[in-house]
Amino acid sequence: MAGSTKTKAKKPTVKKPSANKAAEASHNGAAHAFAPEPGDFRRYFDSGHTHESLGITPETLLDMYRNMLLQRRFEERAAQMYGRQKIAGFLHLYIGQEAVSVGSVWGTRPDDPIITAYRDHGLALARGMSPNAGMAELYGKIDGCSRGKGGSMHFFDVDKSFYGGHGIVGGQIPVGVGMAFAMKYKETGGCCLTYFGDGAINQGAFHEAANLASLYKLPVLLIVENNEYAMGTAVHRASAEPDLYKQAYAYDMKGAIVDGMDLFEVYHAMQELADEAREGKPALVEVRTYRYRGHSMSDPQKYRTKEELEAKKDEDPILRVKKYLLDNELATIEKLDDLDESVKAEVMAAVEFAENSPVPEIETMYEDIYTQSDYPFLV
Amino acid sequence: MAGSTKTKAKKPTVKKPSANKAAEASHNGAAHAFAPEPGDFRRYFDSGHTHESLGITPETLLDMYRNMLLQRRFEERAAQMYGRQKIAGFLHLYIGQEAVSVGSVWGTRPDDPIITAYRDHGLALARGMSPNAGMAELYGKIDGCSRGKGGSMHFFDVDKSFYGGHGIVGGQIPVGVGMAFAMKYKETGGCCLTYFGDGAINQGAFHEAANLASLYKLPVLLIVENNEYAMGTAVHRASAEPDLYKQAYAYDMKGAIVDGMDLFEVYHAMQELADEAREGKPALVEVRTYRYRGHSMSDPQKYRTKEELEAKKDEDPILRVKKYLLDNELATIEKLDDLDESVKAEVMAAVEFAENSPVPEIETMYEDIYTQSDYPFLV
Amino acid sequence: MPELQLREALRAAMTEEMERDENVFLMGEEVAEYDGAYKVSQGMLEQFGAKRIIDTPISENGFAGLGIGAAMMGLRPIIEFMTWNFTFVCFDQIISNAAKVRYMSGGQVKVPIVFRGGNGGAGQLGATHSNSVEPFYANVPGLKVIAPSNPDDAKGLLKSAIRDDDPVLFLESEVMFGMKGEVSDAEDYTLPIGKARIAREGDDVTIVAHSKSYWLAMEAAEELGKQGYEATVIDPRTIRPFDFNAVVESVLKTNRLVIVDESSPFGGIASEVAFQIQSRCFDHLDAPIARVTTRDTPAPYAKNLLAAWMPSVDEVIEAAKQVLYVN
Amino acid sequence: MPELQLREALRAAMTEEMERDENVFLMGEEVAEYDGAYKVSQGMLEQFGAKRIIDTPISENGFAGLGIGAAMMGLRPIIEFMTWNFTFVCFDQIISNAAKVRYMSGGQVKVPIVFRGGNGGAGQLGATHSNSVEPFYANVPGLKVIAPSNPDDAKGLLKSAIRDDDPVLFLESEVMFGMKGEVSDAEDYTLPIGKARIAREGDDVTIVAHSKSYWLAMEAAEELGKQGYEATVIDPRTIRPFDFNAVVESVLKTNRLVIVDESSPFGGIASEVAFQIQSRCFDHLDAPIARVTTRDTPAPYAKNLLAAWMPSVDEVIEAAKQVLYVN
Ligand SMILES: Cc1ncc(C[n+]2csc(CCOP(=O)(O)OP(=O)(O)O)c2C)c(N)n1
Ligand SMILES: Cc1ncc(C[n+]2csc(CCOP(=O)(O)OP(=O)(O)O)c2C)c(N)n1
Ligand SMILES: [Mg+2]
Ligand SMILES: [Mg+2]
Repeated sequence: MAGSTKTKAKKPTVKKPSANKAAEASHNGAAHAFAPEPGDFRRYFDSGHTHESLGITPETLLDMYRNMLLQRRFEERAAQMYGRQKIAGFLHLYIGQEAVSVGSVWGTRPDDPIITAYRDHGLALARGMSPNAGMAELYGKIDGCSRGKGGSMHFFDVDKSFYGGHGIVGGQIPVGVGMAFAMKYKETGGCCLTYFGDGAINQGAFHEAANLASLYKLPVLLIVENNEYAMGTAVHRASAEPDLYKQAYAYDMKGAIVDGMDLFEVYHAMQELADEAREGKPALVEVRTYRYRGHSMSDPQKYRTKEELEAKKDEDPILRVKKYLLDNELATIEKLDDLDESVKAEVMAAVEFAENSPVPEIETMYEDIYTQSDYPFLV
Repeated sequence: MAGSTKTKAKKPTVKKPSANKAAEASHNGAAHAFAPEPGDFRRYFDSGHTHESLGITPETLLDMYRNMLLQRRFEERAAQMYGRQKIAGFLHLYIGQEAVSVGSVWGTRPDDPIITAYRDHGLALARGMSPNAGMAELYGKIDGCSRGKGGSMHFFDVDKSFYGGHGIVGGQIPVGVGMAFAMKYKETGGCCLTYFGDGAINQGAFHEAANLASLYKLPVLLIVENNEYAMGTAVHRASAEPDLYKQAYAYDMKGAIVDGMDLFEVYHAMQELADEAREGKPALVEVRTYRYRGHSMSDPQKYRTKEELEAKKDEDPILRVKKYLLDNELATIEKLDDLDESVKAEVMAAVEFAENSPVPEIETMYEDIYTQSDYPFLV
Repeated sequence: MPELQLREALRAAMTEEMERDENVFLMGEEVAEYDGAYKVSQGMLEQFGAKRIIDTPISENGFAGLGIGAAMMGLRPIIEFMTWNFTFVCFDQIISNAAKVRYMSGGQVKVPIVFRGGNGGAGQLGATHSNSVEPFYANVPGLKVIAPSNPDDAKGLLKSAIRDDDPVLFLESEVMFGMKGEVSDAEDYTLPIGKARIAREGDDVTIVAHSKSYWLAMEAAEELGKQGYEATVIDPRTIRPFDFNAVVESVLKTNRLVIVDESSPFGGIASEVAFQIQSRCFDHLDAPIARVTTRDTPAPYAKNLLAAWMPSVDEVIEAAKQVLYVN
Repeated sequence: MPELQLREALRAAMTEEMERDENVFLMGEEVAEYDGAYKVSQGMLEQFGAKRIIDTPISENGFAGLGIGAAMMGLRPIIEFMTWNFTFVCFDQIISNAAKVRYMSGGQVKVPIVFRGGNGGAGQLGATHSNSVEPFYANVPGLKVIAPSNPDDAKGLLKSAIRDDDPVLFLESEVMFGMKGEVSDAEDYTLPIGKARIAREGDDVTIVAHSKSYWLAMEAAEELGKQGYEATVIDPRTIRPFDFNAVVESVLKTNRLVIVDESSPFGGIASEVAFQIQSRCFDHLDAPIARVTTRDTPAPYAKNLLAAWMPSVDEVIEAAKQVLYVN
C-alpha cells in the first residue's frame, strides 16, 4: 500500500516557509498570513447537460425516470402501510433524493459496490433490489431482502452489490473504505460508492476513513448526501464549515459539489469521479439535495417552514426529469401516465407479496449469526 | 452557544455556484475546477524576533532558559533511573521539544489550563510542577504529583492548572475543548492549551473536537506538536496531507504553523493566538518540532538515520537560546554554567526526594476513585 | 403528588437542579430547538436559553469528552445520548476518561457528570438499536450506573445523580418515556444511589429486576400469587454499586432467586448477582439461581422474532416455577 | 517440536496462513516497517511486501472498519491492535458492524476477520493501559473470543481463527510475548475453537483460568499439591463460545470451583462461569464458587499497589482452600 512504503513522495511542504520574513514580521497577526497551495475542487452545477451530451439513450432515460418513480411510489406506499401498523420500527424516507440514487447508479457500473446509512430504500431500488423483497423486509417477513432480520434500516442485496443499510451514523464509512481496499487488493477495477448524511460527516469515523482512503489511494467515492438537515439540525448549526466538500482539503483529496436535484449533474459527476477513483484518486463528493419528508415517521418538522418546503418542491428531481422528457418530446404525457400506473401496480404487487409472505420461524432467530452451524448459544 | 442559535450567520456558500457555466462544461473534469474562498492561515517562522521586540526582560529569558534546562536534566536523570529500574512502565521523553512547552507557557497566562498526552513531563515542569513531585510520581511514591497512581503518563498539578497527562492517543482533545467550554461558560477569560501529537490528529476525536471548538467559538488552542514521528511512523506515512495545519480549513478555523525549535516564535505565536482564542476564535496550531530520543525507552529507532538526528541536533532549542543569551551578552558562560549546575542539583534533590518518599499504603488503592467515601467496592 | 410521565419526571429533575445550580447544563443531539428526540427536554431551551440547553452535532465522542472536560473544571454537565446504543462511538471517553481520570490524578480532579438516555430494546429497531449496555458499563470501576423503573424513582435518582460528584450513567427506557406514575414534588426530593427498593414481599421466591424488566417481574409475581406462590420483587434501581445486601436478606427468607435482565446473557447483571448470591447464601439456596435474559443473539427486526427474543412475563413465571420445583 | 516464543508462534501462524491464502493480510499500527510494536510481525514486511503487511495511522476506528469492509468483500484481514485497550475508540465497529452485519443482512455477508493484540495488565502502565476486555466482548453475540495461555495453543488457535469465517477476537498478553514453549510445526496444525484444555487433573478442586491467569492457577495447583490437595486446572482457551461442559464434567468430580480471571470483577468471565456451574451442578457443589480477579478499582501505577491489584498465586491458593474449607 502506498501508505506503507518508504518512497512515498509527499513530504510536508512548509518546513521553512521561504525566505526570512523578519522585515515583515510584527505583532499584528495579519502580517503572518500566508496562502498554501489551494485544494482541488470541482463543481457540477448548471452545466447544461442533455441526455445526448451525456450519451444517455432515450430508453435509458426512461428507465432512469421509471426507477425514480418506483422509489417514490414504493415509499409513499410504505408510509401508508406504516400508518396501518403493517410496518414498524424506524422508517426513513428518501423522497426528494431520487436523483442522487439514480444518477449515481446509472453513472457507475452495476458491480460497483454501494453502502449507505439507514435511509436506504432509494439506493437499494436504484441498484435493482426487487420491490417485493424490499416491502417484505419492511413487513418483517421471511422473504424480505434480509430475511426479516434487518427492517427498513438494513436493506441488503449482495447479488446486486448493495451492502446495506447501516444504523449507526457514520459507522458505514470506514466499512465502505474497506470494501474499496478489497477491490484495490484484488484489482477488480471497481469503485465503492459510500454514502452518508450531512450529519454523519461530524463523526470521527468519517475523518479516519477519509484519511485512509486518500493515504492508500483507494477506489472510493465518499458521497455526502447533504439534504440540509440531520434530524432537526440544519447543516450550519452542526458543521462549523457548512461547505462540506471543503473537508477534502484536510486529506489532500479532491472535493466536489454536485447539484443533487439534477439527475444529469449527478450522473455526470459520479461517472467522472468514479473513473478517477478507479485510478486511485478518491474524492469527497458533496451532493446538495433535500429531504421532503420528516426525518422518520414521527418528526413534527418544526425546524423548517412550510414556505421553505414548498419552494424546494419546485426543484422536485422527478418533476424535472418529467419536464425534460416532455419538453424534448422523448415521451408523451400518456406514456408517462402509463408508466406511473405500471409503477404503482408493481408497488401494489410488492405489498401483496409482503402480506402473503410468511413470518420467519422462531428458530431462524439463531441463524445468520455465525457461519458455524453448531455454535453453542447460551440458553 | 453559537451552535444552537437560529441566527447563526454562516450559511453554505456554494448552493448555486454563480452563473450558468453551461458554456464551459465538458466531460473533462478540469472544466469543473473552481476555487472557494481560501482559508485563514498564519506562519510563525524566521520572524527575526528579539527578546526586546517581544517585551521579554533578560531575567525572564533566563528563567525560560533555566526551565528548558530543567526539563532536559530532569528527563536525562529519569532515563538513567529507568535504566536502574527505579522507574517502570512507559517513559516518554520530551527532549528536543522544550521550546514548545516554555514558549507557550510563558506566552500565555499562568491559569490558562493545559492538557496534553503522555509525553507530559516538559509541559508539567514548564507550568511549575515541582521536580520533586514529578520524580516521586515516576518512582510510584505517595508524594508523587498523582500519589503514585498515574506514573509518567499521568502527571497532574491542578493547582497549576495542569490537567494531565493522558494515555489514549487523541482522547484528551475533546476534554480540552470541554475545559475551554467551561471557561467560556464561566466567562473566566482563560484559554485552554490542548496539546497532542502528529499521530493523534488521525483520531476521530480530533475531528469532532475541532468542529465543536469552532462551532461553539471556544477559547482553545488545538496545538499539534508535530515531532515528525508517531512511534516509528513519519507524518507523511500517516497523514494523506502532511501539512497538518491545513486541516483547520475543514472547520472554518484559523490554521497556524510555528517553528517549534525557536523559543521566540512559539512564545509569540501562542501569545497572539491565545488572545484571539479568548475572543472566541480558536485555532489549530501546528508546531514543527523534533523528538531527539526514542518514542519510549524501548525504541530501536530504525525509522530514522543517524544523520537526520545529528542534523536536527544543530537546531537544539536549548543551544539556540544559550547562543542568543551569549551573543547578546545577556549572560556570561560562567553564569550559564552555574545555572546548569543549580538545575542539576535541583534534579538530584528530586531524585533524593523520590527515593525517600514512602510507597503508597495498600489501602490507598481504593482512594481517589469515587468522591463518595463509603462506596461499597466488590471484594 | 402529581402524576407524571417518565419523560416529565426526568425533565422535572433536570429543571429543578438547573434552577438550583447554574453550573448544571444540558447538552446533546436535538435537546434544544427540537425539544428532545423523545421530548424529555421539551421547553427547557425556552426556560434556560441557549447557553445552558445546547444542541450538538452528531459527535458523541466529541461532546462526551467535552462534558468530561467541563466537569473537570467545575461545571455539572448532563449529557444526553439519543440512546445508549450510540455510546459505542464514545466508549473510550467514558471508560478511559470519565471513569479513570480522578484515579490517575491521585484525586486532584472530580468528574461530576451525568450521561443519560434511552437504553435497551425499544420496539422493532433491529440489532444496532436494541442493546442493553449494563454489562459494558457496570464492569467499570469509577462509574456509577442507575436504571430506574418508574417516574418517581427516576426523578429522585436523577436529582441525586446530578448532585453527585462522581460520573453517573443514567439508563432510561425509550418505551417507558410515556409511562405515568405519581411523582414527589417535595422540594429536595432525592433518592439514595445504591439502594434497592423492595417492591413486593413474598416468602416463596425472590425476583430481582430493574428498569423495564421490573414490570415483567411484577406481572409475573401477580400471576404467581394467583397460583399460590408469593414472590418478593426487588428493584435494584442502581446497577453499580449494586445493593446485594437487599437481595441476600430476601434470599435468606425465600431461598430461591430469579433474575430478570434485558441484557445479553454472557456476563450480564444476572451473572454477577448470581455469583454474589451463591457466594453469600450458599447454604440457603434451595434451587439453582435462574435468570431470564434476552436471547444470546443480536436483536431481530421481525415482530415475532423480537417478541421471542425479549424476556417475557411467561418466561419469568416459568423460571420462578423452575426454582420452586413446580410446573 | 521447536521451542518458540509466544510472539514467534503467533508469527508462524500468520505466516503460514498468509502463504496458504493470498486473501489474508495483516494491518495495524507499526506492523510493517517497525516490525511490530512487540515484534510479533517481525520480518513479515520483508517476506510479504507492503501490499499485504500494512502500516496504519493511529485510526483504530478507521482501520477496524476498513478490515470489516474488506472481509465483507471476501478478504481475510488480520487487524492488529497495539493493545486491546485502544479498541475502546473502535468499540462501535466491533460491536455494531463486525458482530451484527451478518445478522442484519439475513446471512448475505460474512465477516472472516481476526482482530488481535495484547490484552490485560502489562506492568506498571496505569489505568488506561491495563484493561482486560473479556467482559466487554464476551457479552456480544456474533463474536468469537479466544485467549490462549501458551505458544502452542496460540499457534493452533490463531490458524483456526484466520480460517474461521466468523469474526474472531484474539486476546494475547503483552507480558507473555517472550514466553517460550514447544510449538507444533505440523503443516495444518489447527486447534478447535471452543474447546477447553484440561491441563492438570486432580480430584479435590477445579480451577478455571485463561491466558496469563492460567499460570497462576498452575503454580497454585503445584503448591496445593504439596499441601495434599489435588487440583484440576482447566484452560478454557476460548472465552466465547465457552466450553462449560468441560467445567461441568470436572466439577461433578471435584465438587468445588475456583475461577481466576484478570478482568474487573463485576460481570466478568468468572461471574458467567459461576452462573453456569451453579445452574448445572447445583447439587454437586460442596462449597460456594470462589473467584480471584483484579480488584474493583482502576489499575494503579505504583509497583506495590499494582501487585496487590493483580490476581496472585497466593490468592488462588487461598480461594482454593476456602472452597476446600481448610485452614
Ligand atoms: C452514532 C449515532 N448517533 C445518533 C444516531 C441517531 N440518529 C439517527 S439518524 C440521525 C440524523 C442523521 O442525519 P444525516 O447524517 O444528515 O442523514 P439523513 O437522516 O439526513 O439522511 C441521528 C442523529 C445514530 N443512529 N447514530
Ligand atoms: C488510541 C491509541 N492507539 C494507540 C496507542 C499507542 N500509542 C501510544 S503513543 C503512540 C504514538 C503517538 O504519536 P504522536 O501522536 O505523534 O505523539 P508523540 O509520541 O510523537 O509525542 C501510539 C501509537 C494509544 N496510546 N492510543
Ligand atoms: Mg441529512
Ligand atoms: Mg509525534
